[in-house]
Amino acid sequence: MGGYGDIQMIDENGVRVDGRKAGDLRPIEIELGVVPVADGSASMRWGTNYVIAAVYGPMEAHPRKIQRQERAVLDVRYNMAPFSTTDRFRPGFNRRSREISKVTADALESVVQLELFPRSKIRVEIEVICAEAGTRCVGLTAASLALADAGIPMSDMVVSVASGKVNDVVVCDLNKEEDNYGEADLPMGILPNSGELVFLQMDGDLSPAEFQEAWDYNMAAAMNVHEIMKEAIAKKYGGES
Amino acid sequence: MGGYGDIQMIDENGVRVDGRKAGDLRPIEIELGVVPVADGSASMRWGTNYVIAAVYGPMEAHPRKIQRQERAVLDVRYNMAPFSTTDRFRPGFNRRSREISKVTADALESVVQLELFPRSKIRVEIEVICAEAGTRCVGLTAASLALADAGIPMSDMVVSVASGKVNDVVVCDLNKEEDNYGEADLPMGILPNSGELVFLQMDGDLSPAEFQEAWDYNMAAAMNVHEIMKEAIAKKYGGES
Amino acid sequence: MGGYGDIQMIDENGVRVDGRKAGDLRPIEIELGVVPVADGSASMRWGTNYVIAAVYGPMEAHPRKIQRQERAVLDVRYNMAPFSTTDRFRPGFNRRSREISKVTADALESVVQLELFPRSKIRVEIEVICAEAGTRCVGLTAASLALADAGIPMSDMVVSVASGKVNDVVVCDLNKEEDNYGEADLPMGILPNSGELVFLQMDGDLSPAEFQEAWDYNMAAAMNVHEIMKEAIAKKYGGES
Amino acid sequence: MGQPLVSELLRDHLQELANRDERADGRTQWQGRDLSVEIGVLERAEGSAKVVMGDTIVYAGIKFQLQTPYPDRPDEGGLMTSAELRPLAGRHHEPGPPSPLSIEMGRVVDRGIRESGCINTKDLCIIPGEKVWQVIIDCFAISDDGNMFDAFALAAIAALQNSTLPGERFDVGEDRPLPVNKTPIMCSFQKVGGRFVYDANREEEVGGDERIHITLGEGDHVHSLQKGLKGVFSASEFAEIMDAAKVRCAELRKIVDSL
Amino acid sequence: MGQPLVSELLRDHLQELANRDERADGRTQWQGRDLSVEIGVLERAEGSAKVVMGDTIVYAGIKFQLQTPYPDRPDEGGLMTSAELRPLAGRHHEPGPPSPLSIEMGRVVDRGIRESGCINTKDLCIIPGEKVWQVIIDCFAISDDGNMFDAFALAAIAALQNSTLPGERFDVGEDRPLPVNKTPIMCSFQKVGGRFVYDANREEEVGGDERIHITLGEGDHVHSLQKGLKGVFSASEFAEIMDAAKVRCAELRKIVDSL
Amino acid sequence: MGQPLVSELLRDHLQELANRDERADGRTQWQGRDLSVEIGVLERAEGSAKVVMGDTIVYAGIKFQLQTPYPDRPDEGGLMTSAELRPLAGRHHEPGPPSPLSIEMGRVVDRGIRESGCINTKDLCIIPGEKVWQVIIDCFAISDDGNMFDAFALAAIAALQNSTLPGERFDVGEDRPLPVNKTPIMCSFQKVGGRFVYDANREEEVGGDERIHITLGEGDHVHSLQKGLKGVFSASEFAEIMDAAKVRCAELRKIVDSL
Repeated sequence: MGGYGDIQMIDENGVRVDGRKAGDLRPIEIELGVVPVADGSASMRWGTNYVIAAVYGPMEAHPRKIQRQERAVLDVRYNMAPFSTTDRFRPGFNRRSREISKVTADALESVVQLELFPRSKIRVEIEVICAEAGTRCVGLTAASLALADAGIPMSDMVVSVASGKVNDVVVCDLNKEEDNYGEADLPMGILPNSGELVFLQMDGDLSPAEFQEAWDYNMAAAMNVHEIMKEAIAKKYGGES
Repeated sequence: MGGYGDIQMIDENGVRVDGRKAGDLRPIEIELGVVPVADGSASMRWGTNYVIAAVYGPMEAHPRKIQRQERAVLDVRYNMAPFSTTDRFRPGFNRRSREISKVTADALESVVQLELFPRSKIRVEIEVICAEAGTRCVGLTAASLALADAGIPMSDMVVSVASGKVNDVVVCDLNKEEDNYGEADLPMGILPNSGELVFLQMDGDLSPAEFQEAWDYNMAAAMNVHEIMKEAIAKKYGGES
Repeated sequence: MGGYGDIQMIDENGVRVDGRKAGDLRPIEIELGVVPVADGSASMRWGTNYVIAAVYGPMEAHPRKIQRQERAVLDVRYNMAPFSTTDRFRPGFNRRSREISKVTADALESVVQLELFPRSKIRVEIEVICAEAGTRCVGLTAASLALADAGIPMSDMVVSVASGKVNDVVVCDLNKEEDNYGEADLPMGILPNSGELVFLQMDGDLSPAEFQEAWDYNMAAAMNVHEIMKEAIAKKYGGES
Repeated sequence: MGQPLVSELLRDHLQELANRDERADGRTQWQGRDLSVEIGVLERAEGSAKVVMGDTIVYAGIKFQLQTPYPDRPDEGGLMTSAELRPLAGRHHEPGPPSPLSIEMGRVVDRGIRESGCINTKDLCIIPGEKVWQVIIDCFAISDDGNMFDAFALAAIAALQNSTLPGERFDVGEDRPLPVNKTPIMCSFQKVGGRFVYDANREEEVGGDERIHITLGEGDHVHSLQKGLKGVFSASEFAEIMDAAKVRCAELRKIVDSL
Repeated sequence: MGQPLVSELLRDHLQELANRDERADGRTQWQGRDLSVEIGVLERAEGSAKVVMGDTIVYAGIKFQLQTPYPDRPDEGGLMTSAELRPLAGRHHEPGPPSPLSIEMGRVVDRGIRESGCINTKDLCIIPGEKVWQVIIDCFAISDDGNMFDAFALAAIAALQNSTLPGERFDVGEDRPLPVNKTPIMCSFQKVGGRFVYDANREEEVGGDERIHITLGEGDHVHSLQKGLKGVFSASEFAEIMDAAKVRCAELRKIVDSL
Repeated sequence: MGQPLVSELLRDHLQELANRDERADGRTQWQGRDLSVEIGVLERAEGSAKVVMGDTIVYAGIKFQLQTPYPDRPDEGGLMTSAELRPLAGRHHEPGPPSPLSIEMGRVVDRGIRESGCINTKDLCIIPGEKVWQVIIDCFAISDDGNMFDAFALAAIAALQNSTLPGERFDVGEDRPLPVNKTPIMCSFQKVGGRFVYDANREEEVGGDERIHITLGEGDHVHSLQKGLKGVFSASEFAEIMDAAKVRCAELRKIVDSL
């Protein structure tokens, strides 16, 4: 969080730089099956973010030393394409990508029914093609869609969204300027059916009351995003939307 | 190809900077057995190039995961010694060397009778001690001599040479200035007995007619180099030269 | 050795910058068991040096390819903590640390009764927390204390100390200024019971007579350090000190 | 160790098809897959293209950076091409540092662009001896069903021809289109079942032998060649694919030039 | 492959203890281990602390370097945190490049410090646009018996609050204390036997599930959160550990502020 | 896992030979192999030497680069030594990053040169505080039949003594010979069959124990020592090899100085 409180990001009518009100989400579009050679895949446009996730497996886990007798291992990679950011993003080792890969894996392991596939491996690949803000949330959500597209059983979908604080106002689903210059960022990964969490981070400064408000925004937003996800799945696979 | 057409590299009599005519090769000297601890080895002086190639094997392929049931694996490395260039060549990972190693391996695999040595490994090591121009060609040719010196059966030798274009004239066996400032470079790896190819690259600009001329230079040069190779082998092992 | 003979490091009375006479050691303090989760550990304060060594094992050697049928393998690492030097010491690969790890391993392998633990591994970890001069000597000595604390049988302890030459005077146990600006450095690893050596390096310039004098200093110093080591062991484990 | 066996079965199958002058997906020897090329698809890139060839999908994105020119070429900018085959794009793509194959792809695509002279590096000069543009072409695979070389090369030239030098963002003058003088086109051929075919799909790559990449410019000038993988070929085989390349490159050049 | 079995036995044991509201080492659910914090322990560092929590022992050392500020923030210095879990600190720590866990630790500790605003980066300016201080916090493990996150974070803030900007050594003015405005404190919780506990030891970490790290400042303001490892938790579980964190952070802040 | 067995057989064989005061290739304890030293053998290097000792063959090449001196030593140039044991040089040399052994070799050779003071780093100054020469010694193995240390060290000093500072190429004055004031010589000894021998070949290295490297200058001054590998030795053993080193170093110095 930059904490640059002097940049005006909400006007006197409570309208944000991209025209949204405090509680509004950015526009979201979902497409399934965008990587034809994968076992499952999905893309999400979320504001200007464009993220593709693909799933391969369950497949044989090798080398054998990574195998687990009683369950599948989940191999998750999050990566930014070199043209995904205003300044070219240099390929190669990157601590931020490693950490996001790890928390994404931790979140997905909490819902994927790994015990159904002993000794196997499931690969989840997340590529950020165009980045705005909240790519880790979009990536995690897209990954759960790709897993669904691959037919991997999960106890629930994961919906991830980040609310935060800008100009001392708590707002839902931070955009790029808000993420750069805001005062707090609270990304959460929510199971829409149970309301439980599998992912949580936070940076910045939130009073106890502000914290609760951001938390509630995320919970409500997750339910809305979940509806869009269900529609996309129904559109491809039929069933009630 | 630098494409610096304004540098004069051929005079009005068709004489090149090193005194050669368009179709001439640089002087070549071959020595076998220059690495006494290897199973086979050869060095080539070719102009100012000096390249040493050594072969180890067939030996056990390990780790076992690289083994192939039905044939030997060929492990080829091309490398420039740090003192081989005017500016010191820094040791370590190098994309150019990796690529040359790969195309050299691809060429040699096309002739080495790998199926005679199942589950084993043959190592081919190429070190450029002094570089002028065309080191990949010299390295590939020296490697086939080292394989012969090691007694590894091959369907044919490989002879490699690069012709190209300078000052709009097609010339045989580019030297350093011609390689740096010329307009095209066509290295080929030729089987002298069948006239077939196992290696081909090209960079620059050649009209269809120029292309044919450079191709023909390479074919003729390969036959000449092959004679020198046969002499060197005969000198060490006897037989008609 | 910097060889800056013009810096005055011994005064007219033969007193060194830290108040010692030519043959004196710096103050030494030993503590055993400083890493509670390790199988054995020791710390040494030696002048301003502070070094911690820990031992893990004997444990299963894996991956299996490092196993030796007839003896244990000894895995030794020497490392400088980032805050151990005046300018921050950047973590990561370091040729100096690799080399010191190797010579330390070579010295310890000469005394540890590895043949008692076939197919197993013993890990020795040396961390320099605060560096003055002679950290490789302190690290080697601390490692032999940690091995003793772990109950690993050794044919003898190893005591290591470095004497050298400053302002054309041979002195015992070089301190930081003497190490930086002196004319020679002779670190040795000595078995106090037999007087034999397991570690030897030297840099600089010593005439045959000076060399003998530095050698003798080290031998005498090793006996003194050994007494302090025996006291520390006796203090923890009882027995005559 | 079952892999070589499966591969033998596949090779036999492809050989039988070739004997009947057929291909696994019904194409003829020199026929390419369904193709689409879109430009302007990446919001953060200064030029971009998406190429779909059957189930092969790639992006190319163009980015520009300022750099100091080399002292011996004070008025010339730079060009860099990178090809990424991340594990997203296929079951067989491993994580880790760039594979030898992706390094080769980047270099082969780079050569075709560079050697054609389609970018005049002097057009990239801002202040001689001080500031020049570096053009970076990032080829990025989404779905690899074979022949990534041609997909990358096509996306790269399409993206280049439709990119904008971002003078304003870097505070070095106005935005202006990147000048691209030529349209080099790569066509790749793979030996499958003993004969070369154009635009091999993944199955043909796995069961095939050597591949040959030809980049041609206007007037059928040759700009770049590369033979990859183990395999022997004759002069007459090469003449045959060169002829096929001349025809196909001309068709593709028309598509790119009309975008 | 016996590992999962052993771990199941341990998990069952911890579950039984949790069912009886007990912990393996006799503590209560929100009770920390014996704690000591010492400062000024590293001769070569400009600030340092040693934290002992049961058998967990760590150092933090503060070093300063001069650097050129970023052009868009000409009057602000920098802050960097690194966490090293070298093989010295435990049987399970492998040699090699930094593990994902140590990278995560460094980043979580860094965030708590950075986001609290306890360091005003403008206080690190020497000459605007030319020279600023970079603060480097090196967290270094001596003995890992669990909950390195809290040990590192506590050592880091204690070391920071007692460090000196070495103006004289770098020839940029007099030595002066580093200004530190706040005392952010991290408390970590791990789910063990189906419930969260505070300050898990190594055994509880091995046999436990997800962990949650909470960094609080004055007035219970939240500065940083991080959930680690696989696991699901409810809003009410989170509310419960947030309450425990508020109590414990206040106690620890008193200890640090009194050093 | 058969390796240790073979090695035991070899060790036994070497032990028997030692018991009879013999060596596998017929030499006496302090006898070196046939030696040849050639200089000026590398066209692209500013100084070079080729050393052949039996079947051990190495090159050393000297290259120079301009660099900015360290602020605290404004009138001193630099010296760097690298030793490469690439897989060309022997069946046992693996590809990959520099092995610990090659790092050790580079450092041991470097020390002998550096500590002897044969290069006065002030002779490398071009413009104080601005430009100095860096000398780079690249030792490169062609065939490793043992005792690469001595081969590298001998090639290095021979190449140094016959190298030219390339002032013209770097536009900093005329070419001139590199001043080399001394001739440090390394002799290496390996314990084989319980006793030390000089110039061990590869077989003796594989079946031997510790090695000791001694670099001597004029007047038998000691410049560098290094014990490598596992092994214990006594003061009297050391005195014995030091005497042998004095004799052999003097012989080798004569050869180098006469080139």
